[in-house]
Formats: sequence, C-alpha cells, structure tokens
Amino acid sequence: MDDLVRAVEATLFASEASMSVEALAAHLGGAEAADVRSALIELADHYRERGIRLVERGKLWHFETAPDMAHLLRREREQVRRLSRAATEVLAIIAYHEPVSRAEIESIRGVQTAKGTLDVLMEAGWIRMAGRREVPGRPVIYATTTEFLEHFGLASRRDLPGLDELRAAGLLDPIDEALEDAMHFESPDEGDSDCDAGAEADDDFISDDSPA
Amino acid sequence: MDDLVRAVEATLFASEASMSVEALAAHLGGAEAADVRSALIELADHYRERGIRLVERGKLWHFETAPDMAHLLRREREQVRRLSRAATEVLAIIAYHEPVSRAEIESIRGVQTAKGTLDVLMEAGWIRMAGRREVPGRPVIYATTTEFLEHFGLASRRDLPGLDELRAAGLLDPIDEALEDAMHFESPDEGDSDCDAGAEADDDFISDDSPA
Amino acid sequence: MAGAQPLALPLPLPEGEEDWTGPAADKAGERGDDDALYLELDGWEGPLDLLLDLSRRQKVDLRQISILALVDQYLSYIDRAEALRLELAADYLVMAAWLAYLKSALLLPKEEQEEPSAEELAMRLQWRLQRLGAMREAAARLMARDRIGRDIFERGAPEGLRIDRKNRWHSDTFALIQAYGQVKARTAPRIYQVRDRMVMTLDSAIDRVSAMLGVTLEWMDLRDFLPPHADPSLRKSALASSFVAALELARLGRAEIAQDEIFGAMRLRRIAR
Repeated sequence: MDDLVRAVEATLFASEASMSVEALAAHLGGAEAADVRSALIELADHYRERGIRLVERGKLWHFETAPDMAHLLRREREQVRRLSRAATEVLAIIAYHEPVSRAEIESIRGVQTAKGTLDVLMEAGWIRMAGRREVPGRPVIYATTTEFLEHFGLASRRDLPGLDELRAAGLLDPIDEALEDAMHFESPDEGDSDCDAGAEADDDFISDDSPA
Repeated sequence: MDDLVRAVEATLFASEASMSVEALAAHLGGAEAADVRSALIELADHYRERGIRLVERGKLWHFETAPDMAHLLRREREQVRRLSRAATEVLAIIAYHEPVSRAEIESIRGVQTAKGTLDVLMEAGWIRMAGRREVPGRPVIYATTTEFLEHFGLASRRDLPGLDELRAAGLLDPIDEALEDAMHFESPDEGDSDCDAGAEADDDFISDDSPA
Repeated sequence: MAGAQPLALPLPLPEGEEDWTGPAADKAGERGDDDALYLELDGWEGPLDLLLDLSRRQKVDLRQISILALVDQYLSYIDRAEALRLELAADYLVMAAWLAYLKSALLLPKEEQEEPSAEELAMRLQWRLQRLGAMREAAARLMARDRIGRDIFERGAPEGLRIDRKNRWHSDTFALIQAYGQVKARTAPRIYQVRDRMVMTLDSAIDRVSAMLGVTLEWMDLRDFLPPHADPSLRKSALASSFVAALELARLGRAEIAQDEIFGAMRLRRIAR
C-alpha cells in the first residue's frame, strides 16, 4: 500500500476536523496536491462498501460512518438541535437561494422572521453573513456554511435535494423586488422590516463578499 | 463485506472509548460474542498494513494510528524569526558584561526587561544561567553560550569590538530615538517591546537584585 | 392598516410562537364540524402559510388550484374565526381584504379591469404559494437527510493533530554590536552646556539708573538709560532690568515714574531730597 495513501488515511483518521486537500498536503510536509487528491480518491473507493466512508463536504474531507449503520448507532441522547418550523424553512430558503437578505426571506415566507430564528441558525454554524447587498439600505445577506454541507451530508450546494427541478420550474429565480412592485404586490421593504432586526444593526460587519 | 463486520467497524469508529467484545455484542443488538470476536479479527487483519490499526488493549478494542505514522500526529514546524531590538540589546549587554544579573542588565539598558526577552534568548540557545551572584537575594546571572559564538561567527568574546572601536565606527553617536523607533520593525508578538515599561505588567518578575 | 391600499399585500407581522410540531391544538376543546382548521389559528406562520395549507386541501397541483375557491375558503375561515371571537392578527385581516378585492376584480368583465389585471395578480399569488410550498418541502427533505450526530458519526475519539511551532532565532553580529552602541549612547551621561548670554543684572541696572538720575532733575525717557550701541539681546535684557530698577527706585522713594498713555513712553525723574 502506497505510503502517501496510508499517511492521508492516518491523518484524516486522527484529525478532529475535516481537512482540505491543501491542508493535508501541508500537513504531510508539502506533498503534491494532485497526489493527495488521487490518494483521497483511492481511499474513498476503498471505503465505499465498508462500515465507514471517506467523504468530501464543501472541499473538506472526513471519515464518517456509513448511512445504513444509522439504526445501530443512533444515540440515545439527542445530539442534533431540534429546529422550529420557521427555522427549518428559513434555512431551506437560504440554502436554495443564497445569498439572500432577510427581506427576501420574508418575501418568500410572507411573514416577518423573528430575530431569534437567524440567530439559532448562526449559532448552529449553518449560516453566516456573506456581506451586504449593494442596494439602498445595504442589507446583510446570508449564505450557508461548510458545516451546513457537512451536517446534512452534501458534497456541495449542487447536491441539495430537488435543486435542479426547482430551478427549472423558476421557483429559485432571484426574488425580483422590482417585479413584485410592478405587480403592485408589495413586498416587505428592506428598510421597514428591520425595525426589530437586531442583526441588521451590525454596523461594523465588513462586507467580504460581493453579492452575485 | 459481512454486515456484522461493517457494524463492528462503524461502532468502534464512532465510539468515544475502547470497547470490549461483550459491549460490542450488546450494542449490536445481542450479536453472538463469538461472531463479534471473529469480526474483530477479520478487521484487525484488514487494517494490519494500513495507516490505521485495530488493536486490542486489555480486552478493549479501538482504532489508532499506525505506529510508523505517529510522527504525523505531532509535527514540528520551524519558523525563522529575527531577534527584536530589545532582545538584541539584552544579548549584547550579556555578551559585553557577562556574567550579569537581570537587574544589572536593566541598569545598563536604562529600561526594564520583560521576562519574555530572556526566555527568547534562552530558547535561541544563546544565553544560559551561569549560577547566582553571591549578594543579597542571590540573583541568577547570565552568560553567553558556545552556540552564541557560533551563530555570530565569533572565535571568542574578545572578538567583540571595544568601546573605542564602536566610537570610531560612529556607533556611539547619540541617535534620535523617536526616529529609531519609527524605523524599527519589532515583531509585535514577541511580547518584549519593553521600551515602554508597560510590558512589565509581568507580575512574576521579582526585583531580586539591587543594581550595582 | 385600515387605510392600506387594497392591492397591497399586507406587510408581514412578527411570527408567533414557533413550533415544529405544527398548528397548535385546540385549547378550548371545541372542534369544528368539517375540520379543525379555524381553531388552529396560532399554528399558522402568517396568511400566506394559511393560504398554502388551504390550497393543499384542494388536493390538486398548486399550479391548478382555483383561486376563487381559495379566496372563498380563506374568507370563510376568517369569518368563522371572527364568529368565535378569536383574536385575529391584523395581517390576516388585511389579506382577507385584499383577497376580497381580488375576488371582485376576478368577477369583473375583463375590459373593465385595471392594469395589472386580476388574472395576473391571481397568477402571482399562485406563484408565491408554489414558491413557499417548494421551500417547505425542501426544508422537510433537508431535515430528513442522514445527519451528522444523529444518523452518521464522525470518529468518536480522534487522536488530534498537533503542530508544534518551533522558533529558530536569527540575528547577526552587526545588529548585536549596533545594539550595544545604542544602549551605550542612550545611557551615557550627558553634560549640558548653556551658552553665556550678555545680560544686565538688576544690581547693575539700579546702579546705572540711579547714577544717571543723579545728573539731572528733568524727566528722562526710560530708553535713554539703556547702554547705546548694545547688541539687541543685551538691549532687551537691559530694558527689563532698567524697568525693574525704576520700579525699585520709585518704591524706595528716590524716583517718580510717569506714563502719559498706555504703551506710551515711560519717564523717570529724581525726587529731590
């Protein structure tokens, strides 16, 4: 068995967090990224049918138990945060539309979002602020994180269930406020909705990401 | 691949502690201990040459990194760092006046010396503790090492230029300290930028020495 | 809200108690005849949510629901809630008003409709319901996935990777010697010299002024007491000293001082004894 493959296997097994190809290469004393990548593919293939698997989640790799072992391993004490219906909906809207502003989320749900809802998702590490939209009011926009992909077992956002069908049906089209206005369908105004929006008051948030 | 073997593999992987055959059998819904045992042996055999091992210690089984991969768990990363001005001054004083106590160094420098500065010089291997001065408080005295001479390309301390030579080279001319400070790039994380004696918030410094 | 434009969809109101288990159970124990819908007010996440649930009850694809039927269902729900004197959030009522308007517009002949047409508004509402429905299903599918910590587990006791940073320090002889020179230069005792300046002391000014006053009984300008041809710094010092000398002589009763105006020439005269 190739030494690099063994080294990658050992490193990922020992690591407390998922690792990128680059982090692995650096840890392995500057191995070539291409070699690390092919070692990962060889390992993922080896573990395909076993009780554990090697998976990639948002460019980070880790070992995890095979899904069909869930019935044996499911823990007595609930380790997974129970989310309210509002929080699951908001999470889905962010995942399928990202990046989105709070007003856009509210436009889809037709209801204001309680302040705690976004906080809960941020605290879970599943969403993050991804800059500000360059429109009047410069609202904060939200996107999902690598932890989100990891937690829900998605290699990337493209793996979101039903993404293609929803897109084909036009249901993921950008929430076009202008169109809503033209239809006299008033959508919650960015400026109005944040009367209670503590999250928006975050002035020193630095926009690190240019909105699409 | 046998389902029991896969289940044992996943269970041991996810377990936070080593597990006995009995504990595994119980966890796996009352599998036969003998079957669990042969699954363990099959797994241990499978992992014999890999980056990880399945091992038994005092009847408890767990996965661990292969012994020849242990170096991957603790890596040393060497970083070349330039000595700060404060540390260079302290080193120079020790070299010219050795053996000297910390209080004597401070008296010569005219500023207090942060604890970290001497630590850095010790870590570099350029100074050593050379006993204690037999005066009240018995302060530790410092001297340079052979590594110091090697690093600075000196055959002996006598190679250090005398005051007359320093003067001739213009190195004793008063300098504009403000300009000097502005031009000097001291690494901020070293913690010994003790020109401002505020760094002496270092409480375990005990003034154990009366300056000469 | 009362004055809201009929065509404006109500602004969302803050959502109430969030509960994943869905609409709250009827607390009063009263159940409606057909279904419990109208007693489950607290469970809806706003009027759009209620509309979505009502349209699902039509048991057809969301693209084929009857908007007119939906409007009727919504309005009858609101009516029944009001009959039971349930407190309705304002946005449910505004939605009811909007839907009532939409219904009347839909029933009008096409040529009498304003822009945008009622059909367009209805399609828009339908599309919004579809979009919300899609997100709700997506959320459910997401939550049903095999999740880390519930269905899938990472290694329970990873050994952990540790990176120990080790510093290798670097310096050079010149820096060392230079540093020593700087310490020496900084801490070397310094001798400060103050250059001599030509000054007239107070004593010599008193002597000079009283001697000159002795010559005459006439008023004399203070400036006339200053040594002629003196360099400017000495002259300045002499002026100050002579002024103080004049004050001193006046105090001793040996001279009097007169000044006609502020900043004017100061004159001095001996007091004859």
